Amino acid sequence: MLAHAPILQIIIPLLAAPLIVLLRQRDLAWIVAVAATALSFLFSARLFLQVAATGEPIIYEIGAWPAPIGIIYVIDSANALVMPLIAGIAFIVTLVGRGMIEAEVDARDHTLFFSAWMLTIAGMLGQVATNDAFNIFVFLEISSLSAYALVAMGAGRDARALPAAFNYLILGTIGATFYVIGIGLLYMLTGTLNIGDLAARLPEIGDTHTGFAALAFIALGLFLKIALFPLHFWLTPAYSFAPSAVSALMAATATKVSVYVLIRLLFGVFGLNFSGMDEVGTLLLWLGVAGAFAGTLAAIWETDLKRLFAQSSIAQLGYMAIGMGLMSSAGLAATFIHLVNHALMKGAIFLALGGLAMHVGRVTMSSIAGVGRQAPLTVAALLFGGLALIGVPLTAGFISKLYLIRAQLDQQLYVIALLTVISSVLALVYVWKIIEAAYMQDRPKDAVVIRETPAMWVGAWILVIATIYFGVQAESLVDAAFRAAETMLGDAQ
Amino acid sequence: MSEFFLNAILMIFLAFIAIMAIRQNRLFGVVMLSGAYSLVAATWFVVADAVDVAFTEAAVGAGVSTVLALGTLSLVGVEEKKRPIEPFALVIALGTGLLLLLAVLDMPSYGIATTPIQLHVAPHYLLESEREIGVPNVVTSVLASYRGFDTFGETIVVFTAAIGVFLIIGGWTRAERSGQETSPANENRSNHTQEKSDA
Amino acid sequence: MNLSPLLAQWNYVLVIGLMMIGFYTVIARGNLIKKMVGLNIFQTSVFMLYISMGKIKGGTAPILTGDATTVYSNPLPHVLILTAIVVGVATTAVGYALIIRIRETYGTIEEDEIISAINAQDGHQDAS
Amino acid sequence: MTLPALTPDLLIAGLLLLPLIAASTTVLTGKWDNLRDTLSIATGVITAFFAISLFRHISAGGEASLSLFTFAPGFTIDFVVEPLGALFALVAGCLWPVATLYSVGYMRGAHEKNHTRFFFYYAVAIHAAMGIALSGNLLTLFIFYEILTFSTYPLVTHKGNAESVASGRVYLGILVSSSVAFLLLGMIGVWSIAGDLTFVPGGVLADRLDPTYAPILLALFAFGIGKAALMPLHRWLPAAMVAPTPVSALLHAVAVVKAGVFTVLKVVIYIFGTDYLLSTGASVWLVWVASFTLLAASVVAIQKTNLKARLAYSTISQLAYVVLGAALATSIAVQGAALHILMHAAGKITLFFCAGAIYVAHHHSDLRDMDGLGRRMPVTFFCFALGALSIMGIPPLGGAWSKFMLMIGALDAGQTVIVFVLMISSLMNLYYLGQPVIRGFFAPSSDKEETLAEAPLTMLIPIMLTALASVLLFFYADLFLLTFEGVAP
Amino acid sequence: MHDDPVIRVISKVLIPFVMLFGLYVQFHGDYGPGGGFQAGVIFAAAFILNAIVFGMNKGRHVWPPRLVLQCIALGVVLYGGTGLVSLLTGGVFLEYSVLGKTQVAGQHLGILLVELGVGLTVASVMVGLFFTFASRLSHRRFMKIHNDEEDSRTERAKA
Repeated sequence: MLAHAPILQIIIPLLAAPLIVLLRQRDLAWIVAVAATALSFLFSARLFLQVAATGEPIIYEIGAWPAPIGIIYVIDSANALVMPLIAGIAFIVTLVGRGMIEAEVDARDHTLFFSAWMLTIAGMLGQVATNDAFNIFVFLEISSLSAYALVAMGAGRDARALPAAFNYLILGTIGATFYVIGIGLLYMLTGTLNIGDLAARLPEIGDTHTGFAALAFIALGLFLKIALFPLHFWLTPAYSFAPSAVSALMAATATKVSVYVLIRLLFGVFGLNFSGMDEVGTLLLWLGVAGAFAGTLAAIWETDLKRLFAQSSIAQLGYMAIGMGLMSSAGLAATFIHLVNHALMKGAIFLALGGLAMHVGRVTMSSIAGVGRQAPLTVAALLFGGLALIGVPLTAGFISKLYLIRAQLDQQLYVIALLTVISSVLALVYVWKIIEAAYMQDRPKDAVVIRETPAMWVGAWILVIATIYFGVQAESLVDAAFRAAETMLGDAQ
Repeated sequence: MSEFFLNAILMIFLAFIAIMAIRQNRLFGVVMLSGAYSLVAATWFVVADAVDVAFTEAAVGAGVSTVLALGTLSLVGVEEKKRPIEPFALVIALGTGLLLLLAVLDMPSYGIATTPIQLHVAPHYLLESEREIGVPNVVTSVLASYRGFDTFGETIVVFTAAIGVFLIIGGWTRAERSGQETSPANENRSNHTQEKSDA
Repeated sequence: MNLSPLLAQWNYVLVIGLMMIGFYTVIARGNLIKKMVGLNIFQTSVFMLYISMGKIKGGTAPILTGDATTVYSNPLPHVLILTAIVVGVATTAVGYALIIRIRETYGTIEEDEIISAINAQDGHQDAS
Repeated sequence: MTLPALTPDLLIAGLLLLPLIAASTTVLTGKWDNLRDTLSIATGVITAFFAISLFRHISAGGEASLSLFTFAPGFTIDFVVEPLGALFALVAGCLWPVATLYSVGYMRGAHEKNHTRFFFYYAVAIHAAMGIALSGNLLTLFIFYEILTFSTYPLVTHKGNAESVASGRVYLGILVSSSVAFLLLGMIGVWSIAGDLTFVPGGVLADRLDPTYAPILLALFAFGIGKAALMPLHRWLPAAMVAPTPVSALLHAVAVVKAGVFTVLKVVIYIFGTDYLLSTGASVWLVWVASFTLLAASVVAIQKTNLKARLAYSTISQLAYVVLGAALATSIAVQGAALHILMHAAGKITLFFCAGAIYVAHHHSDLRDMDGLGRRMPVTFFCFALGALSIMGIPPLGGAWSKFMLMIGALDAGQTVIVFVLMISSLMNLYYLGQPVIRGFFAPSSDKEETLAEAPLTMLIPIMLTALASVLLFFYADLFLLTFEGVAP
Repeated sequence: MHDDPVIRVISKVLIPFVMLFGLYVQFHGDYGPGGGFQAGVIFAAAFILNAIVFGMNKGRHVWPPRLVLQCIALGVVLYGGTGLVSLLTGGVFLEYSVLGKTQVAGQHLGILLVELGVGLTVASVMVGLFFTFASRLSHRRFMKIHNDEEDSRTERAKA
């Protein structure tokens, strides 16, 4: 069975979706979802260890057709790192998210809800695992389509989820179509869709206007998907009006997958020497900085916490963009590190928010006044997540900052480095607004009294502990990230 | 040569329909035009040797989408507010177009048999499919076997779309499923329904 | 920069024109149905781009006749586009479903009116 | 009298763990106040004993180091004790039990709430201070520096009212942002240039850093270390005065602020290297910034009539002395600076203790209400006088030595002007610290009460201890000076 | 138009042929254009025509919505199942060759099965979509309640 791990980690969650529909029973649906994500996580973790041990990529030829004739999966240091992250977080959110889903979604929709839930997870995993440029598009659409529906489910609570979902659909589809155009142009030049084959054949085709256009379209399409400033405006409403569990899943994983795909194509296919890559790099660098500030400043003025942290996600994606824009293995490694860390902390934060939402409904600065005493563990998880966002030592966020800034200074980009630290200092403002609201204010007499249940904090704390672990024992993560970066840049040469 | 003319005429016809479709304000007409667009595109696909694609485009683009659109129209009304041209959007669209024109400059020229895509992977399908799969229609063999995983994904996409639509407006699927659902939320919901139907 | 290729590749140029008409409709028009239609035109034109690149002049559909002399057009773009068409219609279906719900909730399918409705709701909520 | 069992690394581990143990016992025994307080005092005494024996070990020329674990590739959390660190650990370790004893009296006398929380964070802060003192590389230091910041926040906002929340904002805002922005940047800069963050005698950057960048990098540190309260980043210190007095006394006269200047010294000596700074003159600008802070703070202090606020500004100016010494970078100046950490600690904590005693006994915090109070609480005011004299630098009190050495160091560095700066500021000290004493003893009191009314004994004893210490330090200063020789050749 | 005899008769005659054509497209996909997807659409068209002409309730009788849901899932499972079977019988995922005696036989069988899966899913999805949109249209009573339900929820959201 382990020989088939590469495909099973995708197929199990993928087939869980129709299975759930066939079972037509809410509890079974949840059990199947948990089991499927758990298995997927185990397989991907196993693969990560295997790749880390041997350093050799694992190739799985679907239908026994070798590349480039057929579609193959290649599990190398890069996606072996991202895979267990996505699967693991998916598992945790599925496990603890049920309470939130029951609180926010009509009971009669649960089977279909969990079905769509599994589809979006499987779609994300598929994009990461595959080594075929067009197959990426197919799985990207699977995850996106189900995500549109899941976001729309927020309408049960706040009707604004519907327009949010529609805008998300339009922009997501435009992004995907741009990507398809880009892939088409690449295919036209090389006659292949296999990523490895593309990387091998592109240099000899040489730098042509067509090649440049392909690069531009792929980059633009994926900029939309990773919500890079100024293409970020779809993200905030989508995350803030979706059901809490969905926000948690997407905030933690969705954009990360797109970041991975972007890295895979920019560095794994075009490579640093491709003409136009420098321009793309500079663009990423400055748009990243702009995003870091735009997101943080917007977050400072927010009073709705889900929206606030959605804005901060835009800022954090800015940092990842900066890391990519550095066009160096150090920068790329920093991006990978932050990709993992940010997934963990944002997952923790949104799970904690979901826990609070179960009681206070809309989580705002006023509705969480003084909850620190009533729900100590949940708010503590929020606190740790926030500190990690600022980049306080002993949290994973610190490690991200450490390596990101190191990479910038190594390239004498002093201004960028200064801007990075300043924007991360600004994060202190909005995090502290929340801390003061939760701890320093007294709970109003008329406010709902919260009875803290494990469902509110267990998931969040699992991720918080992971955040702290990677903040104290970063060695394994850092090594893995550097290996991943090397692999990516290695593909290019 | 006839191919050439047919190709050109169809394209110009398509452009004509597309422009009509934007300018038209009665949504019914717009939907019909987009259906027509797909139909003509399907014809164009036949000219371009893509019979399977033509078949699908005709069935889906012209058929299913149009039906869906009409169904929607009957629910949401049929008039569009008149709007001036959006200069900003125009700039973006033109910019994108220029980028693509740039791409055309170095494209392998149209219709010749020595372009990379004709030389690299495709020949394997055309030459080996008979032996490896034994299916004359190479499109089918590539679709179902060589790139069977893409088609699996495609099926999943259809499945996803259905789930999505049912979740969003699938009142009847609820009714179907509420039978075996036993949750408090559902109980009071059905009571609620009861009162309504009485009223 | 020599522009003669644009003339030689006139059908690509036309396809691009079609794409941009669709693209413009998507981003410029505030009517949600119009947006979906624009999306449909945009995507269909992208399909045409793919099919064009697979075409060989004087070729036939890639259905093997056993005759060694026949030239077949490239089947791979056809397969990709089959998938893409399906993805397209799937998106369309979900989009229309959303439009219906939006209409039921906000009583309109014009973007600007929806936005103003939302802002009104926002104000109401910040007040409360 | 170190026990044979206590090997150096055990001493280090002890100094780091004991405060944590104290913190946990505090929480566990939170229900029984007396048990809790006795336990934390006891732990404090043991800590003090550890600190002393570690210092003796170091001053006897011994070495001590402890390596915990690898944090990230190339980063290890390790502790290497050198004379400065040993001194700082000594100061913090010895003053902690005294201050704890004092706080017991204060917290009860002033009817503060949440004693358990208070003593918990108090102990954690000491743990952080120890970590800073003993850290063997810049990263370890940075981590404990941040722990110190966050662990003191709940103490500053202890009262929980609007005012304390506001000051807490200033406190955290300045300290965290300065450290996360500049100090972090500077640290990573060093890492990027030298590829290493360990404290190396003679400076890890020494010959690796292009002199044109040196002043900028130094600035990142000087202003990144907000705890050194260099102007214009000094606002947090007065803000922190809303905390209960024991906090101001131990943390904002000793642990926190000294952690700041200590870090500056460490960076100057072990990251840049004094020779490098002297030869490149990269630190000259800092001399002037320090002098300015030193004078400006004194001027402000004179205008303050709230005793604690005045002491706070006096602290700012005294910290500037240390930074000044570091910036002068001559051997003697650096030693003077190090010595000043010790001397000022002893003096200033005495002053704060007295201020607290006055508040508990008579609920006065404004100078103008203290006329004639000295006659009612002579012990307190006498100790206040001793502490004040020590800080002014008047023999036979400890402060005399450090100021004297700083002046010599200034002359060595050819900065004659600085000598005058120091003299002027001393005169101002004389005024703003002398005034309370004079008014206390000789001014006619507002109310006719003349009976003795001292603060409870648990507060009086610590006061006398620290006052005595600042006297003794004058006579035993050489004991420390010998230890410093060779720190900054 | 339920009571227009002409339409009723014509469609009665037409529907079987449409279905037949659907089957032809389904199984002739190997030799000519067509395959599961197109077949599914055509097949669904027959049902939809039937439902339009003879009324939704008749349509629901012919193909009960609950069954529609099941069929959608079944099609996907059939496709994935074929892949898993080939995986379990010693091949890799979707390696049809191991399904038959010879490679070509296996490929034939595999393609047949997956095309069936596609056809089943697509057909039932199309019917399902039709029911969905139609139920919004025709079932006024249901719609009314449903809307009120929506509104009440939106109200709660606003409150």
